[in-house]
Amino acid sequence: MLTAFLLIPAIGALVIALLPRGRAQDARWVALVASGLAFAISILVFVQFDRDQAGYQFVDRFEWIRAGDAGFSVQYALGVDGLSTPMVLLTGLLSVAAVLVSFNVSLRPKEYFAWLLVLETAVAGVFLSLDLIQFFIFWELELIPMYLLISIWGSGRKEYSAMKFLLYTIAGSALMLVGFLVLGLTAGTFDIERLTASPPTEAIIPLAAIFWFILAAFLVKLPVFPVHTWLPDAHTDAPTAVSVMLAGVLLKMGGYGILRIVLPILPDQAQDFRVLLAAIAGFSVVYGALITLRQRDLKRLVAYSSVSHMGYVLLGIAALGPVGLSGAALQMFTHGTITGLLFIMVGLVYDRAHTRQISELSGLMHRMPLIGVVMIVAGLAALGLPGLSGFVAELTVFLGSLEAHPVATIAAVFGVVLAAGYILWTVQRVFTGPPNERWADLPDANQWWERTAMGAMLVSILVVGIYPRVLTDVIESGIDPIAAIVQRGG
Amino acid sequence: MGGLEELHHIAPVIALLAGAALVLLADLVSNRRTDVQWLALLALVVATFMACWQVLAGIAGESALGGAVVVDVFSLYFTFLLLAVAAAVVIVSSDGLQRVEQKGEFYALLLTSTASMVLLAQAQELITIFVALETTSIVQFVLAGIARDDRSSEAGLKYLLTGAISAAVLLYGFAFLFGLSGTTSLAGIAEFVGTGSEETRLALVLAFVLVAAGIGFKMAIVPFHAWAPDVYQGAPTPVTTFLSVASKAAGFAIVLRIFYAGLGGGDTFVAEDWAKMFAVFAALSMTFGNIAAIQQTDVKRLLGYSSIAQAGNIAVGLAAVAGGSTLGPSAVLFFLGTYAATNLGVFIAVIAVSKSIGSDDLRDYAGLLKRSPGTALVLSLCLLSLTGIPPTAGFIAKVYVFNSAVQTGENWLVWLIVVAVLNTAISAYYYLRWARVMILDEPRETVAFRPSLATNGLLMLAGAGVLFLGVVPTPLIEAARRAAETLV
Amino acid sequence: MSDISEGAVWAIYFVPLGAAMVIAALLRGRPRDAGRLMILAIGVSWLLALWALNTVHGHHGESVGFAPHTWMELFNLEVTFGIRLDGLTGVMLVVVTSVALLVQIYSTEYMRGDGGYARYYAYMGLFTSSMLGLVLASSLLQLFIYWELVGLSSYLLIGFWFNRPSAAAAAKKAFIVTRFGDFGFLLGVLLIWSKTGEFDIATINANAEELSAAVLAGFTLGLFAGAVGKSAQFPLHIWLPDAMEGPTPVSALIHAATMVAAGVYLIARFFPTFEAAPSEVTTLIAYIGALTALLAATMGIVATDIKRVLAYSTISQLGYMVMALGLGGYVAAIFHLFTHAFFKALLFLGSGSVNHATGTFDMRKMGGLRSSMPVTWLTFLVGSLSLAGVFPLAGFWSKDEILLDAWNHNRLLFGVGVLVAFMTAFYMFRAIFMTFFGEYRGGEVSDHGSADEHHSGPHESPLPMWAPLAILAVPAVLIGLVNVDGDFGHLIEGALPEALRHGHPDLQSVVLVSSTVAALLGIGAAAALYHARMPAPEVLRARLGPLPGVVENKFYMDVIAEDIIVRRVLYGGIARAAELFDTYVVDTAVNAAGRATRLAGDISRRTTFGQQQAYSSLLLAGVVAAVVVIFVLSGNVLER
Amino acid sequence: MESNGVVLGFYLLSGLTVGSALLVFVSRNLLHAVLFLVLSFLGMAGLFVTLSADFIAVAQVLIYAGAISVLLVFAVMLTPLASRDNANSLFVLPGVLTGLAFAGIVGFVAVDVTWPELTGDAVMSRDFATTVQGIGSALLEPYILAFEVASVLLLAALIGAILLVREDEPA
Amino acid sequence: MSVTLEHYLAVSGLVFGIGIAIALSKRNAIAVLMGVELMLNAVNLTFLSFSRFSAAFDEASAPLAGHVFVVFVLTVAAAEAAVALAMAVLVYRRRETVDLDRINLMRW
Repeated sequence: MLTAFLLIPAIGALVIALLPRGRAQDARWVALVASGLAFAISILVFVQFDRDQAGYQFVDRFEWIRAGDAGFSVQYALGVDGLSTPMVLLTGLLSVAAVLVSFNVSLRPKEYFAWLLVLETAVAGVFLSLDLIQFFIFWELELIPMYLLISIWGSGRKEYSAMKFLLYTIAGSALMLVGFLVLGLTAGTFDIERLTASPPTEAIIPLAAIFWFILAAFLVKLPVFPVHTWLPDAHTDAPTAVSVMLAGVLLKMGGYGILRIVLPILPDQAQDFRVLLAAIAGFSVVYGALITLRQRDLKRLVAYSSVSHMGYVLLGIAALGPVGLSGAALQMFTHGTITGLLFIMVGLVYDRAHTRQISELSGLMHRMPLIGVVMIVAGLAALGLPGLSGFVAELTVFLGSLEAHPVATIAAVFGVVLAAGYILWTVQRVFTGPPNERWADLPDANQWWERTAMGAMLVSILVVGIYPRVLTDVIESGIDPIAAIVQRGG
Repeated sequence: MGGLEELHHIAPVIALLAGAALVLLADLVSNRRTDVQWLALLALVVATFMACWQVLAGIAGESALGGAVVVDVFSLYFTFLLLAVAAAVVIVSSDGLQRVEQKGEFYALLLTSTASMVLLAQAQELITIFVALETTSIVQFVLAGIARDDRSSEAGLKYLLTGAISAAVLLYGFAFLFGLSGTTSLAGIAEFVGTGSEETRLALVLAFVLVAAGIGFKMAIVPFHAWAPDVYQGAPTPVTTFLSVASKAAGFAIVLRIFYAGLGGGDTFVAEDWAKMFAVFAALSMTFGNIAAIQQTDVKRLLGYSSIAQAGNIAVGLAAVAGGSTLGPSAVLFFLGTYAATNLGVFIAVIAVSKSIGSDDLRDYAGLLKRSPGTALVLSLCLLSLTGIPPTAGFIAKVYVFNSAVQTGENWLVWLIVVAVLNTAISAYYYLRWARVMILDEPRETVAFRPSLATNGLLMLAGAGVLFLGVVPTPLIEAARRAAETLV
Repeated sequence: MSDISEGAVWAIYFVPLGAAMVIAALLRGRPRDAGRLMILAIGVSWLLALWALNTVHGHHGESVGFAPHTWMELFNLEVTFGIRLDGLTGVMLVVVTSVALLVQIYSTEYMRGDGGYARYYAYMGLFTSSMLGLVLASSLLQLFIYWELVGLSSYLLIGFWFNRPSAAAAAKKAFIVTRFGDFGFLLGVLLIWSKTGEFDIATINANAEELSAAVLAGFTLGLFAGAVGKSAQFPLHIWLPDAMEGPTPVSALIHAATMVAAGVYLIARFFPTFEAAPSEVTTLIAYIGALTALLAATMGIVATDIKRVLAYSTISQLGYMVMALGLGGYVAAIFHLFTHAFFKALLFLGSGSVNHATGTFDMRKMGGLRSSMPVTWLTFLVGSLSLAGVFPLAGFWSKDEILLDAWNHNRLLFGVGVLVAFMTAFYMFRAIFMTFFGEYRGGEVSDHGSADEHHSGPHESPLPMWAPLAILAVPAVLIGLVNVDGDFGHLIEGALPEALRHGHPDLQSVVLVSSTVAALLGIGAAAALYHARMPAPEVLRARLGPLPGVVENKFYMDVIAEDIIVRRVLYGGIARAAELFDTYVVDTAVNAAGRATRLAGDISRRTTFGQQQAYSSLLLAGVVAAVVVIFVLSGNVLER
Repeated sequence: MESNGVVLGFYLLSGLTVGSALLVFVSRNLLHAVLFLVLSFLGMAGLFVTLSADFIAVAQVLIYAGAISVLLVFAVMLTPLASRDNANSLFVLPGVLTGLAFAGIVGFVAVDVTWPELTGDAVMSRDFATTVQGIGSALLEPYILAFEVASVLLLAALIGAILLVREDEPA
Repeated sequence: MSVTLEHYLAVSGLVFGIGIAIALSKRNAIAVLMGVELMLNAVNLTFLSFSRFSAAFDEASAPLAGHVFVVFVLTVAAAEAAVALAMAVLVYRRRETVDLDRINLMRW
């Protein structure tokens, strides 16, 4: 089943590639069907996931690269646990949304949708992989579609941004490979499950070095200060759907990686560096929020707010307790939907007004009430309003981390105040105030695909906000073993 | 000894040399250019059959001709590799050698060079190694200069002078090996090294450094690399292709043979010395090659630097030395296999583009995707492979070679790998910039073009190979592993 | 009457919420139906609230136990939703639903013709339910959630006329300023959970004694920070005057009777914990309350906008309540909250009625409305008297209880209280004289209502508007009597543990006298200045030098908060520094790394400069270097 | 190697070889340099004789002092416009230093290493009286392949050399 | 006083070094070749002196391998010289110089 989840978008991409030239516009339908099917599978996985059973489920596994005694056996191994199931669901949901909001792409649509689907496969692969090398493959695989999507269909300094994204990620993940290889040598396997079961106690290089090698890649991806500067550029110049995927899913690969690989395999090092991590996290939250306040471009604003919000993920992780870790996992999911939705809304505004400069926009609420309302809801979710999903996640993070890192947590809580500042101020400047004649002719979100995408995201935000047990039960089953390992380590 | 019945051990070599002679003869009688090409191809095919027959006949592992040569999995691995590369070069040379008049001589020399490289892979005795190596080299000097224009002749002269000095250096090393061990056979040398003492250590060190330098020139690793960009740029592109793939592979083959069969691999008291030497060379190569390539706009010169960097990557496998282990060599072999497919793809595309638009300037690749989608796609794929991004062969190769280094359990190798992976990030910049130019930039001219059928076919084959090895690497890894195991 | 069932209590909360949803989903095109539905829904809630109060009364104000329901469960983090129904809750339920009901009725007329009529009722429903949820909450986190939702509804309602930049700005300001308080509140929530693993209010209160002083101080200060924000205490009071940008019924409901009282309610809810906390905390609370009361009263004296006068008055009265809580006057505070809700709602609705007639809130443009708007005039007078604390109106009783607590515990604060009582009477009657006496000074064409009504000068508002005024006037007069013999106190003290129940205190004549005198003096002074004009206020003002200017500028608090702290320090200073740092240091470092690499590329490719012998030199030098290094490192050459 | 004559011969011939080699370096005229080179080759041949390598000595005279020198003279003559002076390039210093370093390293190694060396009578007993025959049979038996390949090499070099210098046929 | 292996090796080292110095510092390509020839000569001397002196040989005839090696070196040197000459002539024809300082069409 997971293989199907992985393959369906890839097959979709292939079908799109094979479409005759004249039917390029059909690419979007193929993409919709493919991502929709994948989404359906992800829902199925989520529903059927046995919350009471520990370990990985729906495992597909075979030996992929066999090199005899050469110490290089790589498996194709897919599986989900309580940590990856929400991520899979998120991937499915956001992919559909990304396809939907791209329905009006007219520049080279075939390639566009094909790459979008490849991106989905790559990201899904990261979340599903149970083998370090396989994980790394998917991790790198995601680069190509992202790079192309930004640099072809983006705007502004798109090539600079795409290259920046690419080099950052490659440089970050380069050392990760070293870490993986050393782990593989030490444990004699790249299997994450087996590595987790018996974490190495020593290696040929200091375990702390391995820890930072691997962590570096994830911190870049999250991203946190000071390795975040690729994010605003990439987001600003990326097309809407790509921003959605980037903020919604790709950033999560960083947090996911820490939870799935770094913590269970190197728990002692995590304990050693927890204070530093928390400091980075707390600083990122406040720093990101402060810079967000200053942004004049809507998309850049949302991008910087991501830096701030992903700091919560790291904070939750740095707490190293079950609640904090769960909070991090929750925050990954909720930030995915919330920021994804925010990017969709910004994209819709941009589609219509052809500007993202906050100073040029005003009183849009009159012309596009639906967009305005959804944007405000998303914004409120982002600033942690109860009843919406962001609150649950942030609260859990804070509850988990206060004891361990009071200063960082207080800083992070203050970040919430700042979030209220930049979000409400933005809403005030863009949507409220007297209507501007210049925007008098702009239509509201009037296409079914736009409404569907908005609706789906909104539902997920509301459902998790109102009834978080939908997610928390699953996440608890996933975090439980990780937390147990980490705490044993301490 | 020396009976004719042992000649089947070098059957592919003989087939190639006979082919070379026939090509020369045919060139005299036939006026049609394609005839000699077909003939050269035929010779390669026959040689391939011979090699297949060697496999099937089960003579692997036998040495012959007074212990001069051996047929083993290692030699067969390189035989097939070299024959494939030569065949590709023969095929593309109809597009890439517009400027060369003497086609017959070209093919004959190409076949001769291939033959001596195959022999090199089989050789296990210093004199044979030396003679085969020099045959290869001297023929390649001529090939580099074969276009006889300013650039080509300059490339030939530079290559020749560097090669001559390297040969002297190599020979000096051989002389010390010979003097110390009293034999020219690698097995005999291995015996000596295995029982070697500290008393002769310095001489041994001097010898292997000299040998490494003499062959390092072939592999184009820093600091023996400097000729490569000039020669790559100046030589006709098919020759560059041959140099960057076949000649480099032969260099690695003979280095492996000497250091493993002759110097006893990782089991001797000097093993760590030369392992660390290669590690330093590898680190220098990668760093220099990648950094110097960043600002290049001539694609052939860029590929020259790139090949230096890749040689560094491969040399990681040379540094990955551990007692009784053949991980390093198997990584080298596997990397060479994927590198051959990848670099062939790149060069074939360069040849196709160069023929159609008459330029090797990176900026003229702008918008290639619109002008020749197939070429652009395969070239991009190969560039990804050179960078080491999945799902291409280059990715698996890099991971495999890095892993082999880590698997030795030596922590200084881990730091070498750290250098290597950081270099990967640097290399991404120029490889992907090239891909970006092709895919994203607006073309200066919009005239579409299509490479010739043969070139196109090869291109697709290379692309498919790069992908195939990226997704199903196990067979080649297995082959490389078995080949490496025969070394010790 | 039997005890109320849990389902019915929940219904108090859910019915308005459901109605709001129905309106949002179905009735956007049918505004009148929306209004009727909401009135019906809140009416139901009101009836149920009365039932609940009755039930609580039957239990002598002690908690009627309902088991909580698990909302979220993660490891040791269990968040429950439940109902805590005791005297305090019962009273609050009735206050909220009663005022809300009347405000809804009032709004049918006040908001008539507004484009956002249905939206208004949806927001109102959302607010009412959130407020009820807040009151009902049995767990601290649940309370916090509704606390935030109340803030949201307040944000929406203040910014109801979002095309006015001032309204949008005020809404944002309200939300963000209260968020600063919530920052503390949330930290308190986090702290208490970290230390006890509990959210349940009753449990926290019961075990408060066992916590360390530091934790208690942190927790209570956190809660108090939340209360400071929501109840507009110094220094976070600055949002409330601006919040008057919202529709007047909203101000009546939210910024007078209910939401702003939530802060007081919060402290009262955790009264046992506060009592257990170090005395410095409660002292601080008392002084903050007193300070707020005093400052707000001074600002109320100079305000010219009738609604702002009421807003400052609200702040001031909330300061009273907070001060009372700080002094341990649990009953007094809640009692004052209770009475204040009615007469302040009355006053706000009255100002809305005035506005409806004149189209302005500026008292300088009013005057002489006594005759044209008799009901409004009379009810407003009743409300003002009650607020001023004139015997025997409601405000008298509750204010005296506070002053009594002050007298018993802290004479300085008692003095402040009396002074504030004087000022309260003064500014209220200043408002009355400016509004209802003298000549009509023209008003202004309303920018929202239907302007054609005003052509013939101001006249009385229609029935749906004055009827609620009239109805509210009744409790404004009489409700104070419920605690004359301590019944009310008994009821709400049921929510406290036995040890903290004090029973009904005896009135002290000195308190009665001083407060009454203060009120009368205030009224008299107002009459002298603004009715008899001797001396004329302008003259007095000139004598006082710069002081009135400072007060009129709200002690420059807004300037300090918005211009200096937010705009200069935060936005222009820290955030700008961070942005510049990001652009010019972090990102530049990254780009510089790229540039350095390219430079290295240029340098290193120039090492292959075409001279063959250089290449060979390199080759041979490489050999030499390798040999020497290996000799030295492994050959032990140097040691020989 | 006890005979003083041999010792004296070694030093004389070494001096000749090294001295002429130095003169090749120092000489201002390229043709003079070639002549000194020939002298050095001859000295080297003499050294070979002291090592009992009479066949190689003869071959050295024929091939190096004869053929290769002639080739070099031809080369010099065929490039008339190129500077005849044996000038130094930009890389004198690195060249000389590297050369010195090499000589130093080899000398150090020669002295430092305890070679598996024959001395005295053992050296004398190694009889190279029949080197020609020995070399001949070695070439035909163990080294037959190298021998054949060398022929290929010569042929290829021949073809290559012709290929490179052949005048272009008029198109 | 006797002449030993060390002496010969030292001479060979000297000649090799001089060869290197010439090959690296003469700007005429033909002079460079001369240097290379000296280097090869030095190698030959090494081979022959090892043949003469080394005790590593286990059988009587084996030392001749050094001689055989030298024969091949001579052969290769001749072939190399021929090709080098041709190359020099070719370059000279195109460029009218064999000055390595000036043969730098391809650089950077």
